[in-house]
Amino acid sequence: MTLPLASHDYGAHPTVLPPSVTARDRLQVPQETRIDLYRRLQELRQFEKRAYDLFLQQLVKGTSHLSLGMEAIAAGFGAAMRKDDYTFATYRGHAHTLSRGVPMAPVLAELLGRANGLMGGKGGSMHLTSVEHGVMGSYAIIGAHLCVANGAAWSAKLRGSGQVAVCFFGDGTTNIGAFHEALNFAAAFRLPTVFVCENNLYMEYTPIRDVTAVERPAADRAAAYGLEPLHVDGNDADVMYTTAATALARAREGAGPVLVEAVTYRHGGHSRADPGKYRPAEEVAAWQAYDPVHLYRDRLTRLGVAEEDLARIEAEVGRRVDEATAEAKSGPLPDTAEAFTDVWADGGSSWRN
Amino acid sequence: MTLPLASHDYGAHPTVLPPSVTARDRLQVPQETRIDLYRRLQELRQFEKRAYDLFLQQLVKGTSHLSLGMEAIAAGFGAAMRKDDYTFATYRGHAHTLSRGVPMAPVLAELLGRANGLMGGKGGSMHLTSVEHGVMGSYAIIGAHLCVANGAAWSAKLRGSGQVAVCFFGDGTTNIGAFHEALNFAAAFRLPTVFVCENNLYMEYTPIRDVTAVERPAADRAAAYGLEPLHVDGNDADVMYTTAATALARAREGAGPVLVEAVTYRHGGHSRADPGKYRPAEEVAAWQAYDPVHLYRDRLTRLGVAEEDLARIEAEVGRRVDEATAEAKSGPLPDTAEAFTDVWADGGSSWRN
Amino acid sequence: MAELTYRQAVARGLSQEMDRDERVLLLGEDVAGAGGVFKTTAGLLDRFGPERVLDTPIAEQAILGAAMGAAMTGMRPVAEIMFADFFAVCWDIVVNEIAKMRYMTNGQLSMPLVIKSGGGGSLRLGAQHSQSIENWAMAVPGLKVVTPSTPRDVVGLMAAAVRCDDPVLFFEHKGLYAAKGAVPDGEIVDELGRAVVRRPGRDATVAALGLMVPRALEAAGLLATEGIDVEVIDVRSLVPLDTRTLLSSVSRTGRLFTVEENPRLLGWGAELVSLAADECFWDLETPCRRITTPHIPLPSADNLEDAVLPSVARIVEEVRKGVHT
Amino acid sequence: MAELTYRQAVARGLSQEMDRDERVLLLGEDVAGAGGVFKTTAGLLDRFGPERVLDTPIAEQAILGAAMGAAMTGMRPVAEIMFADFFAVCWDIVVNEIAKMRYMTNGQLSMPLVIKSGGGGSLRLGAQHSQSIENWAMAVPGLKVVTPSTPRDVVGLMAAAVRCDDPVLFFEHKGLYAAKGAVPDGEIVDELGRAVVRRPGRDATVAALGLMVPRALEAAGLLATEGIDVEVIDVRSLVPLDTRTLLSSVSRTGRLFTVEENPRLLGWGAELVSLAADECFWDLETPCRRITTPHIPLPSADNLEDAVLPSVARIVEEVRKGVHT
Ligand SMILES: Cc1ncc(C[n+]2csc(CCOP(=O)(O)OP(=O)(O)O)c2C)c(N)n1
Ligand SMILES: Cc1ncc(C[n+]2csc(CCOP(=O)(O)OP(=O)(O)O)c2C)c(N)n1
Ligand SMILES: [Mg+2]
Ligand SMILES: [Mg+2]
Repeated sequence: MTLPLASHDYGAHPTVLPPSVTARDRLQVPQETRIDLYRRLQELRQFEKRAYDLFLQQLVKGTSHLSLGMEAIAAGFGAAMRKDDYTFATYRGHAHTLSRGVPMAPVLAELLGRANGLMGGKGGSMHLTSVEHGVMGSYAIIGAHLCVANGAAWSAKLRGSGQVAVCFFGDGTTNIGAFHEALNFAAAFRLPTVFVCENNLYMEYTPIRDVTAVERPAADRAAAYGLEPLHVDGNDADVMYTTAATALARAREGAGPVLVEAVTYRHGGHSRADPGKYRPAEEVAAWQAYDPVHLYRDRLTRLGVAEEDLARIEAEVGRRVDEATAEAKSGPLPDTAEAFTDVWADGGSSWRN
Repeated sequence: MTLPLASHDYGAHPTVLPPSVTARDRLQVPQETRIDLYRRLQELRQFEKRAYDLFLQQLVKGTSHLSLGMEAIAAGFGAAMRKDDYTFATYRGHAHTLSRGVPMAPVLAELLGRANGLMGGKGGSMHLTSVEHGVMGSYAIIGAHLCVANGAAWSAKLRGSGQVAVCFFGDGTTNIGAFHEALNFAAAFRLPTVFVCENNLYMEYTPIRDVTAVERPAADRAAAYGLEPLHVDGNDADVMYTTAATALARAREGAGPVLVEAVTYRHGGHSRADPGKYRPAEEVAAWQAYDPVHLYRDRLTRLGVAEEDLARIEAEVGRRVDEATAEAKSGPLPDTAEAFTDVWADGGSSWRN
Repeated sequence: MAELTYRQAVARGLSQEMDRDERVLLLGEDVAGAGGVFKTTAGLLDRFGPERVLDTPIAEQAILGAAMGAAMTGMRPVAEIMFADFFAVCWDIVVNEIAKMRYMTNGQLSMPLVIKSGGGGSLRLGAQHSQSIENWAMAVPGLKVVTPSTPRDVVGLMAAAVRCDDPVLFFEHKGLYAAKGAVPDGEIVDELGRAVVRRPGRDATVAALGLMVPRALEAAGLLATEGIDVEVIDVRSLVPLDTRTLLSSVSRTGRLFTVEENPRLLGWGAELVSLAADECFWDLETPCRRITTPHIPLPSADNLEDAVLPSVARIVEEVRKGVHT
Repeated sequence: MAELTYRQAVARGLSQEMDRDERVLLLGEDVAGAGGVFKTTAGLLDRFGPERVLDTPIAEQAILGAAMGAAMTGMRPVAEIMFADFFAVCWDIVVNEIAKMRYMTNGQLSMPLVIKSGGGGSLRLGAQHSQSIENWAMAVPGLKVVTPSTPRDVVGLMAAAVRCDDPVLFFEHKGLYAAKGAVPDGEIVDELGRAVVRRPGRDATVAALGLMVPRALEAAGLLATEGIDVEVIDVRSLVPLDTRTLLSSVSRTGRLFTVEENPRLLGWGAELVSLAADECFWDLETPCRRITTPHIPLPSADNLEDAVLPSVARIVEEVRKGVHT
């Protein structure tokens, strides 16, 4: 991956130019996995676009953070993870949730604040959780969930279950204390935690480079925990799939944690309110041109997948997104009594006798 | 420095064997500085011994954490720092406080909880502070003061004062989140902060090695902040003095922060209540044999300082410790009205009108 | 006199103080280039430059540590903690260091700093981005705590906070950022520790903070039509607490209601009620009542959030019921 | 029946539960090899092995994160935060994650964990190692909060905490570690949310917690000689709160005094007084009074610390004065 520098108001920042991705056509990924990866990319892409549309229609409440442009990471890990592995996501967690097999309708319904939402409307976009699918929560305060993922990994190790805990977080998260505590803890106790930094070059509005002592915010910290630096192209689903498969295998066999830095870019702003104007137009354009969905479609075409097969997948996904939208929209508002349930294990919220 | 491994109950840990220290006789340290360093070593040693005696006499209240065996670091930095530089110390801060020129009597009186104590009895052993001498506080909760030191460094930079903030902390502190936040912050903004890790191989009772992903808890993290690893012999006052002088000069001229790891050992337990029995006898013995005070005395003798000059320094310091003890003991208890002062800038503690 | 939004008033207040005193600095995540994620610091980078207005890494301990160290050595920093909920990641620096340092050092160190933060609910942001935590801060000796409810007060209290030699936690209410109000021209400086009677009344004292102030006022208007004449006090400052204004009102009306956004247990109203139950004991005609969010985390769905935050309707109902006890 | 110290009782309680349920784990700084810096976990490493008893780095966020993640996935961890003051360095995981996760996920995740910690003053450890912060925890929905005052209760409440499917903050009082008391043989399991009347009385209710319980009892003994018959209630559990026992006592005696070690503002007593001032309003004969540490950080010198923590003499004086108001 070449990272020539472009400059803009905030300083100098790397822009990925399309590398010779054709060389990656030769990566050892089975054809059916590739089809699966493409389906996932489409799901994540089309879902997020729909979420954005619903936001424009003022149906999505609160905030939401989309993964448009970053889909290859969730697709690759989703395809490589074992059914009982654990996912720990952030507020930018739609893609990671869906990629574990959580149906779209309850996720959309949660964004709309409906009773048929994934958490009945009590969590919202930033806290998607589906324990049944191994999605152990989406965490909206930077840092904590890296430590929490370790706990699930520790428990898996004690139970000898072979499960791995995979924790996704952004570049900005590498500068907070909990990152350091979690990485050292995982390494010291050789926990099966895979830490995945989705480096999209920006925190909310500030470029990561302006406030970070090293060039590669995660990879350049790996050695501080006795780990290998893994710096990969987060826009290439095959790269992400093979990276995920290797990392998971290593963690699963007891070799301790893995730290992956996947470089990517978000097409839109940080959250619903942000048009993302602080980024230079050429930078955005360069990354739009290196779109993970298009890149992968081109590869599949080169590898002989028929245009009509690809189009069928796209159309199918589109239908499912439409159906999920209809289902979500038809959900009733939550009963207000629900606000008083599940504070405690007894199902209620009483703090007195 | 050779660090062969010794093993004990808790795992395998490095023991420093006396290196060929005679080679260090040739370090470029002026003779008068060497005399000054020796005086400081004696002050710190004799003071801490007295503090321990007073503890045995049940006159020292609360807790106290001694630096016996670790004096060379405070001596070296104390001698190299500019009068207006800032010191940020921990609960193990007697030596760093004294080495900035704070008189012994108020420090001892503070340990005794007397009105003539350095903070009038309101802070205690763990919070020694003398702003007048640049001692900007001793901090008893691990981590925070690394961040605070940055603030003083930032302010110095903005004021163009050329001051450097020096922050001392233990090996165990390198695993807490604030360490990471502070180091990155200092490096990102090129602050004149010198971070000094006093690696005495142990946290309270647990060897640092058992819970740390890397061998050298500070030096092996330097690269994560774009810094050079500096791993030095913390028991050699000349090494510490030259290390300090170089680090301070670099920070002062605007080259950004410096991270020093000084390897040392505490002769006693972690705090007053701890006999330190968890350490293997051979390890303790090896380090006792590598005592920073004896090592330095031997060097001065080799360099031609007369035995009687050394003895005079020792006796003089002894006298001053005795005088300080008498002065501290003669102090009255604080007036209980003092408990209600200095919560607020108006001198009082009222929260209502 | 200008009509400003609450969010504009924050920048106006900061600007006023940064103009006056070059030791005043501003640091936080996205406060410079982006002008703040809530746009409360818009324009300050251009006006005061990158030395005084600093975009930081996501590292709240580093941010507050830097503010503290700078305050100890001659500066007067204003640090932003983006959402009040995030105080939890740097609570140690706030409560164990900033709050206690002057005391522990017997007055050797001064801590003239402000920590500004957006708190409060009503924006459907869920349990981790909606908390009102003024009560957390009130419980810690050594911290001053203010929450303005109008654009004018934002300016005046910010100025007072910046000029104060003690650490002040300055809570902005996210639900008020878009609210507009008249702000007089020229310098505005309030005094910390002064509550304001927003509406005089004889039958009951209603003490409110932040977003609950407009709600309490609206409720008072409705209650007036029923013949219940309520005095609404904007508490504004929890520490120092204007017990003179508050308790004299309670003694006069014989009734106290607090309207609090925080969860029920140990909300700031518990302190006020405890004070009234002690010092106004003989004047009370009916039990003191706290109108609060129930003791639950905040849900995100709009109808659920509306159901649990104190609403105008709930205030009306509780006061009516309480007065007729 | 054995005579145990309070610190031994902690290990006994943990042992009882770890024996019973192999999902119970223990982690924290120096809890294994050293048996805890307060020796409250002595012998557990030998008995349960290094897989279940873990010495951690100094990284409180990592510790509580590990406990939380393990609790979410089938374990029942007990984590130690050495001094209660250190909760501030990991407060985010406690209040924003552990406390809210069940609610935010609509009941999908369970949080059966205990965080044990040594709190409280009287040991001359100064402002950063002496705090009583039960009130911080009480203010956060989703946390249960207990503080035992006797060795027997240490065992019973620890067992109840470990068996509870909700997160429990278990505050040990450092000033009581050396105190001895009789502990019955065999399994002891208490119920969370039960206060205990330690001394029945008719003239006033005195509610106390932790180290303040023995002091309140001693004060009650002295007051009895003056003809003031005080009921002393050991609150034990702040969440859930045994309002039945507490408020019925207040209604009966007509007077409430709280004895709190925390600083004055928003101590746990403010909640209790607010409840009493509302629900026992018509029964109160004199104002409710809170006997607390003043709103200051704790000083380290022995005579200063003694002057500010509620003492037996101060309790006697305040109750005497209050009863005769
Ligand atoms: C402790 C904390 N500080 C600040 C925030 C506000 N915040 C939310 S997302 C974000 C940027 C995160 O950047 P990054 O880690 O790169 O993730 P990205 O959003 O780019 O995926 C910030 C500062 C937060 N949620 N938590
Ligand atoms: C946040 C926090 N956690 C735990 C402690 C308790 N504690 C005090 S000193 C200490 C060991 C520190 O070890 P190290 O950093 O190596 O310093 P040393 O005492 O060896 O000089 C611990 C765990 C603390 N003070 N603060
Ligand atoms: Mg990012
Ligand atoms: Mg150490």
